[in-house]
Amino acid sequence: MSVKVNDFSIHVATVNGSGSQSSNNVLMRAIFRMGIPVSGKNLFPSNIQGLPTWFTVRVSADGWTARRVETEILVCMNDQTYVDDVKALPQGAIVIHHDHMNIASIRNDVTSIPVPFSKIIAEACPEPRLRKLAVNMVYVGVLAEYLKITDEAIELAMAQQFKGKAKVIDLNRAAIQAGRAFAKGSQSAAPFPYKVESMNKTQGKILIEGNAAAGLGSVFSGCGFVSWYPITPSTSLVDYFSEYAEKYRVDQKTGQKNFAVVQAEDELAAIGMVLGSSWMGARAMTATSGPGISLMAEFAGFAYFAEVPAVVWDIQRIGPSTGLPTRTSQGDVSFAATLSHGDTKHICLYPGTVEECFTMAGTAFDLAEHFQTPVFVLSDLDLGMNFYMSDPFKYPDQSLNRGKVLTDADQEKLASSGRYVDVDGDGVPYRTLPGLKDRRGVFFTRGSGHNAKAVYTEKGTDYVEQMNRLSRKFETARNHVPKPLLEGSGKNKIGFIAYGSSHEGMREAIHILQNDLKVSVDYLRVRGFPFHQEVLEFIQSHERVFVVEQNRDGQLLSLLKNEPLLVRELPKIESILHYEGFPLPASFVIENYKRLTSGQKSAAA
Amino acid sequence: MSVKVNDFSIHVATVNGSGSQSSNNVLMRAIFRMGIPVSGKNLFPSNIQGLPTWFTVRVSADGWTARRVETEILVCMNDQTYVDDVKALPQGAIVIHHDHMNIASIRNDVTSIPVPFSKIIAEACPEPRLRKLAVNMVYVGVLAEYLKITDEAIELAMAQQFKGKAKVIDLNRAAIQAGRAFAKGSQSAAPFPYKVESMNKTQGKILIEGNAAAGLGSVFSGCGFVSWYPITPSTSLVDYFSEYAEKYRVDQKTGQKNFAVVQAEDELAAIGMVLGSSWMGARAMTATSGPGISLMAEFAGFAYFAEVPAVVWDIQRIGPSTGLPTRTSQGDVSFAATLSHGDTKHICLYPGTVEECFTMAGTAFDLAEHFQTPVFVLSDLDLGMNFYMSDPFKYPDQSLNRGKVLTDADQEKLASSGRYVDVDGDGVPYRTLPGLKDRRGVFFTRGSGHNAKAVYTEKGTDYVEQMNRLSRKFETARNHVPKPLLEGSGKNKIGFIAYGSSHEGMREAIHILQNDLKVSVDYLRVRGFPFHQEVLEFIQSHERVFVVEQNRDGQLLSLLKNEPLLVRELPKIESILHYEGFPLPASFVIENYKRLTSGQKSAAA
Amino acid sequence: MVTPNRVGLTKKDYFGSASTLCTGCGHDSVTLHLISSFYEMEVEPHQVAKFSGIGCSSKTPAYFLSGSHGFNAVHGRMPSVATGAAMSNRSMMNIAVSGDGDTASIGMGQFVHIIRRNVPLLYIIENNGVYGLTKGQFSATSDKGSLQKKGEINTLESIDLCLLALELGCGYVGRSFSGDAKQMVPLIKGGLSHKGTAVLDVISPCITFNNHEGSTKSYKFVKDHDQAIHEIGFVPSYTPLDVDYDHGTTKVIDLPNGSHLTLKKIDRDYDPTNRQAAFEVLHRARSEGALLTGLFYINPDTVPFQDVMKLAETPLVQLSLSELRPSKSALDEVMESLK
Amino acid sequence: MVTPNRVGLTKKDYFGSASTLCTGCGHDSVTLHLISSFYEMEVEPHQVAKFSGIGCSSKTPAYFLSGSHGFNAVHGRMPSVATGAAMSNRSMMNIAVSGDGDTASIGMGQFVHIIRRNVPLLYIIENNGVYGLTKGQFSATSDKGSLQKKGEINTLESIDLCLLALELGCGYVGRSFSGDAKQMVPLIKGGLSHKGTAVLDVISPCITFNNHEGSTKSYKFVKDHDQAIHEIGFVPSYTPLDVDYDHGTTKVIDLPNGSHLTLKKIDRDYDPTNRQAAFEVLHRARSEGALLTGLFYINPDTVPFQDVMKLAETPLVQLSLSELRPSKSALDEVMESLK
Ligand SMILES: Cc1ncc(C[n+]2csc(CCOP(=O)(O)OP(=O)(O)O)c2C)c(N)n1
Ligand SMILES: Cc1ncc(C[n+]2csc(CCOP(=O)(O)OP(=O)(O)O)c2C)c(N)n1
Ligand code: SF4
Ligand code: SF4
Ligand SMILES: [Mg+2]
Ligand SMILES: [Mg+2]
Repeated sequence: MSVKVNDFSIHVATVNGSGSQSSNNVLMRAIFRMGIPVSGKNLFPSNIQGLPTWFTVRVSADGWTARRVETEILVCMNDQTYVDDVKALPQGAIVIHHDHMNIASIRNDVTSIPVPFSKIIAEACPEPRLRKLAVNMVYVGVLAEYLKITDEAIELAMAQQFKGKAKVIDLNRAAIQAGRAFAKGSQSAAPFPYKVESMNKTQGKILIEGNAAAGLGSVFSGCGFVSWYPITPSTSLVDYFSEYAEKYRVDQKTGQKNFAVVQAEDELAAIGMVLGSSWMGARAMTATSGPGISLMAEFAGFAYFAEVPAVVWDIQRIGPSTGLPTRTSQGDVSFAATLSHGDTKHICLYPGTVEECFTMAGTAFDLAEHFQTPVFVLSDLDLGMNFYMSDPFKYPDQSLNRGKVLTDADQEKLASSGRYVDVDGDGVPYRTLPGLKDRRGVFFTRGSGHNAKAVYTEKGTDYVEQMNRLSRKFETARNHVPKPLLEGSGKNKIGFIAYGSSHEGMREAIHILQNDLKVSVDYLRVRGFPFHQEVLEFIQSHERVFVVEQNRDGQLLSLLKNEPLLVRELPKIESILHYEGFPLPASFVIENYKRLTSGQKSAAA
Repeated sequence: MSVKVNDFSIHVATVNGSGSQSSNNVLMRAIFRMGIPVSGKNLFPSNIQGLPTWFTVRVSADGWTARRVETEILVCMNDQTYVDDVKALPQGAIVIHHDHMNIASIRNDVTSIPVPFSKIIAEACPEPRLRKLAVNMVYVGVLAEYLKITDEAIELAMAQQFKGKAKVIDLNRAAIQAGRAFAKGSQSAAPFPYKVESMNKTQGKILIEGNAAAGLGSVFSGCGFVSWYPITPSTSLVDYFSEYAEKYRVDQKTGQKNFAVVQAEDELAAIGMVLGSSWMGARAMTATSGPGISLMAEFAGFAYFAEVPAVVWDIQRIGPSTGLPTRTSQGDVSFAATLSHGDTKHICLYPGTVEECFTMAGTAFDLAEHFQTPVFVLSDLDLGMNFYMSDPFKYPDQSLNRGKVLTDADQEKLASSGRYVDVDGDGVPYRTLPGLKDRRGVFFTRGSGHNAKAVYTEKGTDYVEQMNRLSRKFETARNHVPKPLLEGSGKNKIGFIAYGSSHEGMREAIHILQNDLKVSVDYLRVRGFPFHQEVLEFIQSHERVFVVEQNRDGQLLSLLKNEPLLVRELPKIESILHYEGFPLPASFVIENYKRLTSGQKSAAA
Repeated sequence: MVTPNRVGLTKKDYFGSASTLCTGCGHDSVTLHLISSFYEMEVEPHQVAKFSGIGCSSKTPAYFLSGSHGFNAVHGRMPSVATGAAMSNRSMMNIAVSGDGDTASIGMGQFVHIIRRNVPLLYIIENNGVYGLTKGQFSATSDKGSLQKKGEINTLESIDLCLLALELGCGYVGRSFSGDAKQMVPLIKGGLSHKGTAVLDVISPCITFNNHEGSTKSYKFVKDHDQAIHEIGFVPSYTPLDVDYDHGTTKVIDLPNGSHLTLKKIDRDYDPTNRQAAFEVLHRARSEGALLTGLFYINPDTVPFQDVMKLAETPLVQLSLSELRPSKSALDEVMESLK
Repeated sequence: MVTPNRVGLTKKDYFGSASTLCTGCGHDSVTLHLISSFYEMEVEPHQVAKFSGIGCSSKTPAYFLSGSHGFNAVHGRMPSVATGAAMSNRSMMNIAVSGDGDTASIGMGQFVHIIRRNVPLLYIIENNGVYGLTKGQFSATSDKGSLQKKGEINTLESIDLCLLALELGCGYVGRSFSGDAKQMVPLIKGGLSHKGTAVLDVISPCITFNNHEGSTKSYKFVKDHDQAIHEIGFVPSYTPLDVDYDHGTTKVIDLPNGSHLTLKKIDRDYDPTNRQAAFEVLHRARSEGALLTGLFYINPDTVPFQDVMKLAETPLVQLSLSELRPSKSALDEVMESLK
């Protein structure tokens, strides 16, 4: 058996709250530090301690970072799950496990490497109460030895993970070395079939979660006010915002902040505060997940109708209801797009990479302020809470688009316009901010009927006029949202459409189609709603289109179906839907592609 | 000019809170009592006193009860609006007005009949503080005289309106007689061009608002628990429920009630109480309007996922947001159908007549209990708050469908089944109620992940299994919702689809198309979602389909677009959308039909 | 009316659009008192932000200070909007008007939490014991035993919003009657001068749905039962305090903006800086069915939410891009740490 | 454990599924106390309905009485569900478990209103001062000055749920500590025997996120500061009351189901039927930073919501169609009136 280099996955099964997060991060970062592309997917329970959790490290010289279903190496630290975990392995996999687990009694087509973890840690860690945490470092050591991860890389990873805390590092180092020692002693004659070899493919790259990127992006795009109510998996976005803002947006002398983060009493209050802040003129945002989106429904309609900017990050998790709070999903796509009663439509963004989480933080504010409307940024648990490799983010040096705001200086416009007048023919009116002295520009913001001058009205004609302008405004937004991104020549007959965190799986699937199945396809990644012109054209110009989504009901497709330009195109569009809560693997796309096209082929044959 | 009999409209413009509601009801009921089909549309402001309000009485020997845009007789009691009101009249209309209003200065192609209302009422009503209210009865008297409404009919109407209160009736009678006397004295030689003549077309019929019918229907279908938060235009539904329940569901001896109506602190609490009650095993419902639907979003998803019955009446008004609270709309159709984050779908009913408000109250409970899911009944302000003529409602003598509920007696099923097991292959599981002794049937209801046995789980496969079963359940519901109703042979090329309160306008429009424009069309009234098989077939079997809705975005059509069977049919479907907040008039349908077909004709020519 | 105040504005400059409430509605009197207060306090309208929810009462902000921006939020959720606004522009003077339905039912959660955060604003509840705009249902402040227009008896205990505010640590708590200009105007001015959340529960009768015999929120009932705990006056910062106050009978309270409240004894000694005493007096009144009005409690040393949150003195909305966006080197530093 | 009680059930019959909370979490102790209470009260599990919201605390109902139906609602909105359930089947005994986040933040509105309605249920707040399930943010009951695990100081005033419940007219208000079985069990039994809403605020430390030095909700802090106001005992209806009670030191309170609470004096005289005294004692304790536990207030004569609403004795869910649907002649009468 030859040795596979820099191309395999490690699946670590542990118990939640046992400190395995640090070990896994050290493992992943050490490989990254050796210049090898790597990604980590954390599958954790909705619980603080005791329930099973898994972490998958994918090592890929070619830089594929999507989740893989197959695992080459399994580490079993969890008594509750190891039987099932072992059963799920492909043939020939390697199992590193507690020595009290009898792997052979489960399967004999996998390689069992029993490790006396308890014994090793008892020796390596003098303090009993620390052993429960440190034991996880032992498997890092075992793996490091087998896989040839260098001590230097481990040290760098530890320094970063433990922020240089020497005592903690010493403790963990001891555990790792003990693991290494064990592996060295027990290594068989045959070489371990997987190993890493230094490369330079991560040079200059960063490893970051989408929520960190989004929080950072918000700090750098002038966000002044954040209100939110904690909810998995959105909480870390606000935590990162606070962390970076506390560092870079506090007056060094006075200790005063030029931002505020308010933990609201619930999501209704969170979005309410955001509206109050945006109305005052600050850039304001909130972050939440499904249940919070439901609770924001009433205010979302208010903001749409009264035309108040707001940025809402929805880090999607599995619904309906509480659902599976720690599983990923794209299940709020259609709900967010028309959130609230009555006729409403909201601008939505679909970041697909951590870099886009960073840049779209700014785009969202620009669009919200330009169009004076809420903007929903639909990320998800996979993108938000897992680590992705990326080029460092570019400093955003363009100025902010604060939209059409009139001040006391704008005498002419104040005289001629009115709050809801379509002066420019693009459906986007001019607004003013509280504090304006010129009474001609002072108005009352309300969710009840108002005419172009912002005066209360119950006249049907005024209402229709305003609603039609809102439609026009939305139409204007179509070509202001980020364009879709095309991969492929654009001239193929088959087109795939996907969005958000499906990107990594899609990239890889397209590659496999092209290289292994020899099928040339185009792949368009949609990045915003309303759909950019080019999305419609892509569908029009392809013979067959697959829309890949992570929900049951084909939600993005249901939005596409409302596009008048597409009424004749629908018969050629099919859904590929993945909704079991784990990140989309390329293999799922391939399998479904085969399934959907096989009938066709045989029909053609 | 010939005299038009039993076919005209009277438009009364008054001030809100001035008591004109009683006068208008007496006017309408008196005509009804003469055996002539009549309908009344109340256009009132979102205010208690002082803002303009209008009431339109349509007299139609042929029984057309939809709103008409044209008015033959205008009564001007409101100084604020009479100029605009007069301007909006068709040529030749008659204006009965306060004598201080100068109609001639506005138009001279209408007939002005000045009436010294203040003087008349001062004489007829000795008590000054009652005059403000009673003055409105004067125009009833004037109209009665001109139109030949009999005193007998007026007396019957007053007896009903004022529930036999002699003093009030005397006062109002005096005002009416004074009006009559004035009209008699001032009648010109030429006969008044409109009049009523007794017929027998209202014999045995009732006049009722949809909300009264719905409240009554709920009382008669075993509803035990109602919780709601007041909101126009749904409040009267609960008021009527209470009124009838207080009368017929209270123990005469003990004064104890076998129902409870709880005014909640908001709509989140209202739906929460309903779920608690349904879960316990009672038939429970709430009534609300748009903003309440938004606030119920989170619990709606819970009920869908945890499978708890609930009946929610949405008496739609114009949104988004507070919108125009006293104007009618069908703007919540798509929002209610998929209310909540995540993949959700809800059964919806669309009553189109007052009789259906009565019967669907029961159907809603049957479906909610049978399918263990929330059912949204989408009525609207027009249907809910205006008076319609109807045959008396039939006593519902069939038993209730309480769905698949296991009790301690169901030993076998309790042993073999589980809360969320698809025992019967229809996606509908068996539930049990609190109080069950048999522990095999005791379960925990949660909005988080659960497997077929109702045990907490985070397993992707369990989740997918449950979500797919929910889809199957929804598919089963398709042919359990009320069938659509067809008018026409079904063999025409052109088909119209409409629903809810559009029915009256549609009926008339179809008649006009057939009789005046000589176009034969079919008209299908959709009554539920998911769409019954026959809805899909109707579309498939027509060459051109118009979907008539009272919203901006063509919401029902957007739901139709998700039907796999219709993907090839969409190009032939067009929307006719009326959303200015007034009830749909037939003329709007005709105009739009002409507009949409004129291009075609000329193209064909 | 036509005399300009020291910022050059006449009373008319403090008007709003014409009221569409019922003739005789208590809320319209509150509007008048607000107009007088702002005019007399010489506030420039553009420095004021107005907030409300939904209800007849919540329409009030449209009827005063048309020179101020106003935000008519959704039902019961105004406090959150006001919080976001106050945090974003701390230079504004904030006035919020709500109803008993808007506050004590659907708005209870947000009411509690705005007080807890001590967001600087004067929060007036135009309390009529009913839902006016939806035609007269009982609200949560309707007294037990009070009669509805159609004769129904309220069977639930009322919520006393002053006691609740006190319990939650509110630093300015008062009650008044819409018909009592003399008491209301100084209470409003004091509330507007306060640094944190000021709650003013104003009995403001609904003439259409709750002004009948048997109602405890009718004009007649309130007039018959209203007992002021002191005679309250407001002395603006630019007027020297009268040195002749009898300190035995008149208490003077210094407000943060240099103005003062004067509280003249009526029947009893009452110290509104004694929170415990406020509880006692109000609990006693409640159990006796007495209707007390006046300033129950004031804590002039309260710390507003912006200071609790260490917010910069400059309002957030006045910060420039260069202040809001950290430097390139900051981003570089972050990127470096992620490598 | 294996001794059956008089309804033939052993303690094990009152267990639920295995807890998935952190080892040492205070909530698991509350679970044990609940199991003991139901077992000792000899309640048949099928006669109990369990309710909760969302949070670690709200998972509790899964861990006791697996023979009872339970409803794990959405976050903060459990009181409404319990209200609807209680109205529909008045024969059930209702137990609700919530957290401080679930109750005092998102759930504040519903908490206030269930108390106001006096819906019969025992409402336990497992109060740890943080949001456990979302990893340790401060909750609204976190004391001002208390430290977060990462060192952040809480800058806002806490909400005292007992004082709030008292203010809202709650007829059974107590506080305890999850570690104090001796106090908690009688408090639970008393609450379950109460006719209206009973509120029990239980300090239940979060071992993972709020058990450090500087936290006022840690095991250590609570143990060091806990002052019981009396020694409480529960005497079931079938056990004759000990005639030897010293009436000078022990108060006996009769509960509606024939059982009794006995309150033995510790340091001070305390009469839990005196609402005013409860306010005073609790306000004083709050200002002194003292942590009192015990039964602060009880009103045994409280009227439950079902009676306020004149609900039939027979639970609604037990009514047959013929009782629920009025006769044909009733409909005819209505139709006649509409002609
Ligand atoms: C979410 C929502 N629910 C219900 C309503 C209907 N509604 C409008 S005002 C109001 C009550 C107002 O009562 P209150 O705040 O006391 O004001 P008042 O009219 O008595 O001054 C209600 C229930 C609404 N607008 N929004
Ligand atoms: C609408 C909604 N928002 C947010 C959340 C996330 N969430 C789950 S539990 C919780 C707080 C729980 O705190 P607490 O009630 O004190 O319970 P504890 O875990 O501390 O016992 C939050 C915010 C949610 N589930 N639903
Ligand atoms: S209904 Fe009542 S509260 Fe509303 S405006 Fe009229 S009097 Fe005022
Ligand atoms: S996180 Fe805290 S509250 Fe949650 S289970 Fe662990 S110890 Fe208990
Ligand atoms: Mg009110
Ligand atoms: Mg907690």
